[in-house]
Amino acid sequence: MSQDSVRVEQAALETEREPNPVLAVLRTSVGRNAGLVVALLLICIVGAITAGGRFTDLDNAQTILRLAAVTGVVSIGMTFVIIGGGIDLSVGAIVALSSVWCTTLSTRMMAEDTHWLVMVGVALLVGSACGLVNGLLIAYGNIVPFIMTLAMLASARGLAEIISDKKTQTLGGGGVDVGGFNDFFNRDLLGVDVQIWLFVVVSVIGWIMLNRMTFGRRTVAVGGNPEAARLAGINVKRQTVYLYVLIGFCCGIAALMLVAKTTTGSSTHGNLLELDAIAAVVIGGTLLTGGRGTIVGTVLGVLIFSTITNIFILNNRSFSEQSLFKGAIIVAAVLLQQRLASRNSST
Amino acid sequence: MSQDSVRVEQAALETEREPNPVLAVLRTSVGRNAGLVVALLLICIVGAITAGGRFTDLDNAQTILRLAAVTGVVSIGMTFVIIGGGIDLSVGAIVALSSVWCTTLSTRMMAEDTHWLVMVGVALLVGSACGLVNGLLIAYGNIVPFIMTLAMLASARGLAEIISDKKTQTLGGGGVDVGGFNDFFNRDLLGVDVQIWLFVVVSVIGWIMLNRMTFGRRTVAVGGNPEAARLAGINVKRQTVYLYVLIGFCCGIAALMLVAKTTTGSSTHGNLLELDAIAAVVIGGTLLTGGRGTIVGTVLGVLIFSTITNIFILNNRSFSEQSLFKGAIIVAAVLLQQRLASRNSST
Amino acid sequence: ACTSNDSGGDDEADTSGGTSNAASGSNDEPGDKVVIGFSAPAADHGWMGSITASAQTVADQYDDVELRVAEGTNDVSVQISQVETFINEGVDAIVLLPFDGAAMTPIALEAMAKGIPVINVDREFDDPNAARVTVLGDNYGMGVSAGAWVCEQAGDNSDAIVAEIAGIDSLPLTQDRSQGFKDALSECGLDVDNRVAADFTVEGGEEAAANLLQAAPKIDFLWNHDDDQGVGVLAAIDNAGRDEFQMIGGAGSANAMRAIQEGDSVLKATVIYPSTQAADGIKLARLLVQGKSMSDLVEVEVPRTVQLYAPVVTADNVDQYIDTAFES
Amino acid sequence: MTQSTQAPLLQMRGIVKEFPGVRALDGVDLDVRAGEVHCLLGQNGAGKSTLIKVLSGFHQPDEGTITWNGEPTSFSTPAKAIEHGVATIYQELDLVPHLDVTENVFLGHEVSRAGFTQRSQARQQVRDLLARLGHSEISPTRIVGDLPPAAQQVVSMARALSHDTKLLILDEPSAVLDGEEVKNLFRVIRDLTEEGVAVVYISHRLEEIREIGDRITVLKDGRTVATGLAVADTPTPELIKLMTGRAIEYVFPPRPEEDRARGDVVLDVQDLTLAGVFRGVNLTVHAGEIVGLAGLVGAGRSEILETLYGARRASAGTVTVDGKRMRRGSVTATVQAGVGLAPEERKSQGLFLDEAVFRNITMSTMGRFARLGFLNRREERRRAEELTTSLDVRPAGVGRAVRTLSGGNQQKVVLARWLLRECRVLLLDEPTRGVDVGARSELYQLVRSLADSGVAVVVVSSEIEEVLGLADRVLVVREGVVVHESSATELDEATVLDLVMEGKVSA
Ligand SMILES: Nc1ncnc2c1ncn2[C@@H]1O[C@H](COP(=O)(O)OP(=O)(O)OP(=O)(O)O)[C@@H](O)[C@H]1O
Ligand SMILES: Nc1ncnc2c1ncn2[C@@H]1O[C@H](COP(=O)(O)OP(=O)(O)OP(=O)(O)O)[C@@H](O)[C@H]1O
Ligand SMILES: [Mg+2]
Ligand SMILES: [Mg+2]
Repeated sequence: MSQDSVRVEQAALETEREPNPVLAVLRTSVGRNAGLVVALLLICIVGAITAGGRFTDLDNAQTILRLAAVTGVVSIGMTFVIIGGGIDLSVGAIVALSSVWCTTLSTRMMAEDTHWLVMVGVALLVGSACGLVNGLLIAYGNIVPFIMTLAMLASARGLAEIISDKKTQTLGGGGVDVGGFNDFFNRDLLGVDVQIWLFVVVSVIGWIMLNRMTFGRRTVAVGGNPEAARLAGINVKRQTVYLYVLIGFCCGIAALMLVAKTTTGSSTHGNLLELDAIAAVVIGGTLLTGGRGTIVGTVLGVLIFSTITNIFILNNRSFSEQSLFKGAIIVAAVLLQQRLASRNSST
Repeated sequence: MSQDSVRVEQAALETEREPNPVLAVLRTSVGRNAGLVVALLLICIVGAITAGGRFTDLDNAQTILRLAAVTGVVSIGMTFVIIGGGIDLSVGAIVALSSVWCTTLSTRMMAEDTHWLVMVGVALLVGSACGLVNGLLIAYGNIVPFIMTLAMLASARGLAEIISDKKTQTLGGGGVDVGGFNDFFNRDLLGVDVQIWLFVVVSVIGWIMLNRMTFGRRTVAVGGNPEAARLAGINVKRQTVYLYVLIGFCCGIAALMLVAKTTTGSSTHGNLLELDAIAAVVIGGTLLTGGRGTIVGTVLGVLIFSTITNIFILNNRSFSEQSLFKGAIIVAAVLLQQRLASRNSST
Repeated sequence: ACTSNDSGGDDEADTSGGTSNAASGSNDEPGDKVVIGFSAPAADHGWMGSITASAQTVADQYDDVELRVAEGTNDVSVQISQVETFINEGVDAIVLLPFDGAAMTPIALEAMAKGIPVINVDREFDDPNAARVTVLGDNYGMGVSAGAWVCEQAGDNSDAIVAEIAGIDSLPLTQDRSQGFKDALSECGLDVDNRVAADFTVEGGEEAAANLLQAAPKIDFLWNHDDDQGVGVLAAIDNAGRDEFQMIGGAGSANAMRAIQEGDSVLKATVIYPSTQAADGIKLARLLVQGKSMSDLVEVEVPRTVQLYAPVVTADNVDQYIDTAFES
Repeated sequence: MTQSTQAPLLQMRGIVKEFPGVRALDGVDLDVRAGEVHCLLGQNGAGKSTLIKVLSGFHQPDEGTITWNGEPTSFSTPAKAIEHGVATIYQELDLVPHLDVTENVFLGHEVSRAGFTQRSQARQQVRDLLARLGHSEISPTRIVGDLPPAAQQVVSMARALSHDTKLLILDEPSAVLDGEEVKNLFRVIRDLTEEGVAVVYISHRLEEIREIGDRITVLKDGRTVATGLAVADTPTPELIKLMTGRAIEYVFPPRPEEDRARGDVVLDVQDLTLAGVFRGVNLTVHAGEIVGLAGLVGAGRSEILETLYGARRASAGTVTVDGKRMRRGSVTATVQAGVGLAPEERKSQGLFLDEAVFRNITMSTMGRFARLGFLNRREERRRAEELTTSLDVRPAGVGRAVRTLSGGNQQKVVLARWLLRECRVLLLDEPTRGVDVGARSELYQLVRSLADSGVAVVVVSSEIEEVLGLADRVLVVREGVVVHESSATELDEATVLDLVMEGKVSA
């Protein structure tokens, strides 16, 4: 509680002043997430010391970002869902189903020379449709999100396995112009991988939607106090449905990224992605009870996790040591974030 | 929200009358969980129809209960934690660590003929200690339970792997009298396996603690309105610590049960146990936001999941179909519970 | 790991396995109806999927075999429960690929005690009496084969940089493979310079490889434990534009063999880890219950242990293996 | 009163409490003697609640000393304060919704043996306490979340009495109570003071102070402006002046000419029924008219408003706004048609506590500040600032989180939301609950001027005086049925009381 109220007060203070918009935005975001930024920096310093040039290398930065991208895109969607008072455990399964559906069912039956955009469309559609089912049953069927998405997790994975016959689907079995697809998703733009750009674009759009659009405002309202939102005339159920469709859509994007990255669709894609995404969102400061959270925090959360993984691998540490320390680092990062946030608010 | 208020009203109606205590308790529990009872019955009917005598067999009932026992013991602890406004993702890892610790570190260094109760003590101690760390950092370090226990999950598993060197530890390497241990935990009592008795005993104690002791009432208060609890003079932080120690202790019991069942300690024990336990608790009607929940619901939730698993085994369905249907069954059970609960309250 | 275990108390197990009966005519001729229970870990990757699929296929070939397949699981409690259910049902034999061999030992012992022969596949129990027959792949041998191949390729370059991408690190089989690899490498003075673990999935392979390539700017040889995750590993290698090294795979998927056949990727070889082990287990279970023996052997009983060989497949001999390889 | 010469039971000196950006208490002094009712007065945001939270161990003061029974003390936790005999009933209800009445009363000091709760014993004690409070109809086994606010207030009272109390603090206890209930409360307070218990009483209803209070301390902007005033010697206008710094004509705005008020029918409710709560409610409100609903707490007035607003699904009847029939149970449609509701429980039903004031205000009008879904935040802030200024919300600053505002100021924020929307119909449920004297008369003016501009207003209030003074027409609701309807000028307080209690005018 005390932590919570600290945040509230701090937020209150920060929204007070508002000079130059861009600067203000930056200052607010960094201020609010000072602890995370410092934690990330510390982790990077450790990386630079232990792994030297291999860590500070630009290529390595790209490796980290590429690693972060898929989880990142899903985490942005998860941020909305959690702020809106929900949770989605089915993201990994939806990613798997989208990846399998777009690499098998639809594409294998297509005529030659179907444009690869069809594949993209299918993935996004399948993701959104799963989200729609989640959303409708949660909003209108009154099923607790945890249970509903757990059920979706089981069902979507099962369906993905049936469709793919549990085999890894390599791209390019059907008529679709796979070359175009691969070219697009694995291209470099200004020296940066398209996958990373996608993460950036999704984050920026997410930030704008959350902070500058009615959609985000409604999401916060619905998560913060659903009863008050309803009495204020907001259609809480519809907003809830939108939120799950949104995360489903993000899963579709993530599925495409994975398909391009691994050149396969598989029912094992996105295994335990839900945990990674939720962890990134929560470490980023979003309240699991809804009503409060930031996109910047989520992005930092995703980066912290993927940087830790990267450093451990660069240092050739065993997986067990990695998990032992990961726990400690997470705790340290959170404590740091708290201390810095409360200091910020008292000045 | 509406679902919630329905439950509240119903509960209000039921607590009004109170003739014979035992009968009243039974009636209240069954009434409140009518949907779950009906769902379980329906599932059993499906089992009886599709698998016939193989399902209705007494041995099969024991098989189901034995399967339920380990998850069940942990779920009882989880019920307390969730009612108290928390969550514990580290249960599986703590079970693994306890199992490994009690089968290696301590016992291998023991002198010959050490009593097997020492092993029991070690497992319970390790579990409780992990819980204590969770509780202290959550209560006094103000770390969100989700993140703290996620960190514990990583660390405890990592530590378990390091201690066991990723090898499965077979019982009986050291000086401990393993025979006594095995005899105790695998014995039959009145024709029923000790493991099942343990589940029953833990459930009954849990029910009494939650409903008849100040400990349980304070747990509800801490989860339902922490501010009010604090104002009423309850030491909210201390209560929070107790809750995590309690679930850690339950993990210790579960670890012993697993060790006895498999004659091994292993860092892979209890994999994804957290999901099973949370799912059972939530399907049992405990609010994930805290402040409300029942032990009977949790027990029913555990039984529903293990019965479904059992029926699928009996029916020889393909894996993928199973998970596809599992999702549907979960949703159906929840909807049923809702409808019955609201009907109950309107009569 | 224990390799040979001479008969201690297996006489009892034998009698429970059916009376011996010298095979007359083909073993494939229909015999008494046999109900076999089958349980394996979750089919969450191609090799394991193929294990179950091939078991099913073989069972379907026999009219006298009824196969009961339990949902694949990575939870020992659930798997124990599955075997319990088989015991309750009174199946004639149980073919068991345990998630964790040691952990499944007590329940297997119980089945044997109840007179149901258990055929242990791939991951070994830690009590020889827990299984009537054990069909083993050779995880340690797989590592040895891979290591020997690397040694051969490296010749006398004792500075060669060797990297390893393991499977799920917490599994004993991964430990065995790595140990074999290490032991074989040390024979020619090499060691593993970089090692990461993935999780047997394509996605995990991609992630692990991307990071590994970053960690090791120059590599000479790379052993990847599993061809399933290998698809992702190759994708990451492609992405990074690296081709200075030779890679050897594991398990032997059809994908990998095709790549070896084409020869235009870094993948030059793979070590087979047969995915037909469970299918062999089914066949043996049938023979056991029907009291037949392996007709190519003189011995009148089904042997206790069958260990499969882990050959290295290269461009030279790939034609020989590609037909039996599993599609991942 | 008998021991008034004795040393004070409680002495607070120079108490300072700062919140980020606000100095809520800036050197407050307070003396309370055993056996007296000490009233704490002050405008919304003056620091009353903060002061008593310091006293009850919820907040730690930044500076200042507390002397209890002649000894310097610090109440470091609520538990400590309770131990010393300080029992508090907070402004925000502080009960645990899913526990029953007994458990809430004994929360933190359960009747137990070896950790086991002694339920029957505890229930008997609660029954006695409730009987003492005149509410033996509340069952000790009811789940508290199901009780209406008034009954919850009684439970809070019972909890306070369950301790061995030397000082009882009541922060606006009468806000959720109607006239009868308040009398009952005063009876209990008198019993307590007889026994030597000291009471600190906070209320914005000055007539209550007159009735029950012995001495008064007035706070303004976190400072003590007067302390130890004897109630008997201080005229009301002087109190108002001390609190607000100005004189206020504490009257209702004049009603317009009868016929001029009657515009078209804007809101038309026919035979509205909610099974088990109220039935057959007919209500027509014209543009420019204020209709009041009077009744006892629990009569079902809130439910009528909520049902016609669509927040509850009516079991029968129709609601028409501006000639357009409303879909049952759809708040969104009703709001779109131009209806606004300021709900009874602002915290749980009206506000987003962690959000900025301006976001709370624009919540129902967001579309107006948006183009293609993008919000114009500058405009939002500007409009919100206009409103908060005109309503005198303190402290100013629309970027502040609503949680940090005092109770009365939070109420103003809810009203501002609907003012901004320029509704056709405004439904006000207890609009002046917790609002101070100054703001209250401003609010009356505001409601009247809204009506004058053509808005149809429905007001529910438990203060009969308020209903009669503000409304043009009054409906009296009793046990879910409208028992009387007439022009406000034809009624007086006694008549309404009779109607409310008996359902008919007693001879
Ligand atoms: N937790 C908090 N954080 C920041 N400011 C606060 C907090 N609590 C109270 N304040 C501020 O302290 C001042 C005093 O508030 P308080 O609640 O004591 O007023 P009050 O006299 O009780 O008013 P009302 O009559 O409206 O209840 C107000 O300006 C309020 O905004
Ligand atoms: N003291 C009480 N104990 C139990 N139930 C009560 C009590 N008071 C009211 N109720 C129930 O609550 C319902 C209506 O309560 P509510 O408080 O909403 O009415 P109201 O007329 O709006 O009163 P308010 O003055 O609080 O706005 C009624 O159905 C009544 O049965
Ligand atoms: Mg106040
Ligand atoms: Mg009301």
